[in-house]
Amino acid sequence: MMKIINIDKQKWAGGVESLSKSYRLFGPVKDVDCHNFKELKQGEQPDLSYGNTKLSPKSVVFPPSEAMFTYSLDESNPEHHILKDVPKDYSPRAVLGMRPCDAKAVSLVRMNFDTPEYRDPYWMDAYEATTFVGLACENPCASCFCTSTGCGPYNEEGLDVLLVDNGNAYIAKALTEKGEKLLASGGFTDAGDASAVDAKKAAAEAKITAKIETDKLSEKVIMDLYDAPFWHDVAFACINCCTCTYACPTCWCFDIQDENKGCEGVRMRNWDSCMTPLFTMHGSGHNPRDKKHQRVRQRFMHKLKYFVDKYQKGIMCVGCGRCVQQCPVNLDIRTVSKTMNDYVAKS
Amino acid sequence: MQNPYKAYPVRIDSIDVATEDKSLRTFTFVFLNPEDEQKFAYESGQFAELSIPGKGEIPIGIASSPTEKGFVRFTVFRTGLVTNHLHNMKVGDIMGVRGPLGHPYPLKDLEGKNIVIIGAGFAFTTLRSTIVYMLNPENRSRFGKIDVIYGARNPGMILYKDELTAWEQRDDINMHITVDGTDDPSWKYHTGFVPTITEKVAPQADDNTYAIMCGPPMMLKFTKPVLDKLGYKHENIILSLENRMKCGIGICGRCNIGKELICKDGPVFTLAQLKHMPEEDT
Amino acid sequence: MDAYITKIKAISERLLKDGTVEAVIGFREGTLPTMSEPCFIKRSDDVKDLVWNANCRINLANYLTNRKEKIAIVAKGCDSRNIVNHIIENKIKRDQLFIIGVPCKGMNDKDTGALQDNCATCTHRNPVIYDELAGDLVEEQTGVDKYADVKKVEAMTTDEKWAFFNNLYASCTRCYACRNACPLCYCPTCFVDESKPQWVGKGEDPIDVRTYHFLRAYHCAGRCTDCGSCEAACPQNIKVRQLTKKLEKDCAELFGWEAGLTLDKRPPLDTFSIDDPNDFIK
Amino acid sequence: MKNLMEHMGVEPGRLQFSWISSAEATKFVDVVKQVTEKVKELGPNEKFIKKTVKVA
Repeated sequence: MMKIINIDKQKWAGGVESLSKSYRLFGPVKDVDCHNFKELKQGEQPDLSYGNTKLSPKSVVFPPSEAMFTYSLDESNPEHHILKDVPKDYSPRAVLGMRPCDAKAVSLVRMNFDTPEYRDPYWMDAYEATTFVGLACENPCASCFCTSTGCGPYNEEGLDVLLVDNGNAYIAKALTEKGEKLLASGGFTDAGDASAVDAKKAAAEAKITAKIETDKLSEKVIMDLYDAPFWHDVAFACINCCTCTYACPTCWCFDIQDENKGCEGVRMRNWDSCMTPLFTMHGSGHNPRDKKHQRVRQRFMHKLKYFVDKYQKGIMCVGCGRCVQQCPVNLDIRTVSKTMNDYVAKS
Repeated sequence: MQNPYKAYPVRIDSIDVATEDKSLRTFTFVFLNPEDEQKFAYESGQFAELSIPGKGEIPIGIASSPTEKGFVRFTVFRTGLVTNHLHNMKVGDIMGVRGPLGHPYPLKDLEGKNIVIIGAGFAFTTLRSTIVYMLNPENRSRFGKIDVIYGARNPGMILYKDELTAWEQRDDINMHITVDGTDDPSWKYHTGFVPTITEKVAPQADDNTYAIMCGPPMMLKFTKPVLDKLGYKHENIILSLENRMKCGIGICGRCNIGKELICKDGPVFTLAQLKHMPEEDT
Repeated sequence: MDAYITKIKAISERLLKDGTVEAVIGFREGTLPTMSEPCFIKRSDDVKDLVWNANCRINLANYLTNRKEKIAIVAKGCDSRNIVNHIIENKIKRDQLFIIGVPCKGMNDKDTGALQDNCATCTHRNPVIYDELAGDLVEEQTGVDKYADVKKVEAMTTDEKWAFFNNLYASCTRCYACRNACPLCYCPTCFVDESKPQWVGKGEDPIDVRTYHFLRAYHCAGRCTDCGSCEAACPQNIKVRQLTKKLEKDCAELFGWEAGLTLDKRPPLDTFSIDDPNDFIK
Repeated sequence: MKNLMEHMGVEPGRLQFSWISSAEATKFVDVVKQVTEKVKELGPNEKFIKKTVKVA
């Protein structure tokens, strides 16, 4: 049962204040010249007037650097060289006002961290502790193309609550039990009416004119695309920085590193990127992806073909447009997808 | 559920120099908590992350056999940061082992079949595990004929010499040992590269015969056509691959070849499967 | 601008057709109104894609490193200075290159549309080295204060300086776009990527972030042309030129040196002169 | 080097250069004394100490 709640904007700030008593809150706040998701300080309000954040909120469940274990190298310590769990705070947390595209990304990424064989405890524990409160997108950016990725400005997948800005109030759709609980603990109890939503949704969707072409990707043969002649041209401009992968809400790759300070140390994981040669460098010095076009190909093949074939859930892209906007050399996933989609291997 | 990133603490029980040039050492580990040995139940062909707190982890094939109890054994080539450190460690040192990881050789499916094992260099470790497993009195009768082709650069680089000699004496396994070259006049085995020797000694293919291969890329590359010539179907050729790994459990995202993750979907694949996977080097 | 484009296309077409060069490095139209994409054109039919506008921020000298073929390259003032650097540092040979010089009135910031900071104080808008020009030379700016922001920092107290840079790099994600967009940063393995030994931590710790920026700046001392490629590339809009500009200023004041102006003089950091300032040695 | 270190916010005096021949024993002693005094005055450099990774 989906509950509809009306949240008067006058009551929003007070509700956030109440929520902060039972949740660690994360929300969009203005940095110097852009918005980003941060943990809200006591009394701080999320700024819901933002267009899109520079970085995605994936860091709420997947921090750029995260401690996994600590250990001691001091041999006089009876437990030296044994990995110890790091105390973690998995008390309830909530992301306020994330975009539906970023929420869908979380549900795509979950397929990687929660598999039949293994469950990634850090990502999953954080994920399960989090209530995701979305804010429907009324004014998409010119580079947004979510409607052609199986997502959309009002998409509900991955969200516990969807807020729709309706002038003086938010229409809140509680999509899960978690969502209902959050609304209740914020003191948001006024019954609402969702009749305005469909028209608003259609209007927002109509504003999105950019598209990504993906309809023929699933029929392609991996080897044909892999051996296609266009990768050198696609990759030429790429400078192999990690901008696209760090900004991307669906990129999840990480590296594991040990850092020592004296006799104490921490095993941590850091965001990593398929754009760097180090990502695949063997201990022997051999590197199966030491050339730029190989790495660029890996990124696009992963998002647009391997993922498509592996999960049958469409592409690993939600159309947030961050990589398109931020790429220093204008490598555009929409162009690459079109090239792949249109490609016919010579027989 | 257990944290899959957490290594079982182990103590180094013995270290043996495995080759003349000392680039390979065999490490035998004993679990600090005996119950961890049960949790680490593995099969031949799987690997583990050797975890040295303060240095990092490396994925290494398990060289001991599930039939060998009380320890787990790895033969490690000295190459990078972690392996260099490992080579300098001493008996009694504490570190970690995380696993077992990946798919094993499909030995259950190979029951009743003839098996040709082709290995070269220091990739012989998981094959050693396989041979020891199959030769175990409880298991030997479940398999058909066993042929082993093993090559090394020179006699000094041959791994597990004592065991090879012992296997030589047996009549339920055919050993074909070769070296690329040697100036040792007393060398009594083959001389020549693995593909050449394979062509000479490997049994002709039939539906009942399977090849298991593990070795350096060049050896694999040139042995594949030989097996083709002998008539081996690609479904009957089983290989083990490697790549840079971190998590070992299919999550961190770097070891893929096409859509398959070497660590979780492999490292064992049939040649038929590999035909649909890109060769990453191109 | 249109006249420039026509000329660039004509020159490129001629060079490709008569075989003077095998490829042309230039810009093609981007998919966003504020972006142009560096491109590599090999066929004279594709010359039509070439464009020139105020979005050609990335320094194309970056794409020349260690290339072997004969290449034509579109170069504005700063690109040409970095080509000089590349020739001096043996990353490319002069006789491999056909430089299509483009007198430049500055690039626009991709977010604000205003003239980029470095272009506003640029005193080398015209290419310093070229084989043919795509337009008439433009008037160079005089009397600009290139180092106003550096002086502001110089006037701060030590602690203020520390806080200033902490603040400056607070949003850095270590994507290395600044390094990778920099034509000077062509080391096969950057110091941040070394593992034996590992010089810098790999996480997001502010000290590691600062160490990276600080050491990278040093490696650009006496070489940086203040082309602004790093700052244009930064997805977080960090003013990454702050440190390199300080070094540029020091080089100008201490050695009277500006990088990339001539092929005939060695840079100050690889020569010794008896007149080198040495007040810092006690 | 020194200029940029100081520009970045490292206290002047933490980095010092000196040219001493192997025969100049007294100069060496003097310089070491001066450097030690100067650095002691500045106290331990805490700016470069990494804090432990935060609990996420």
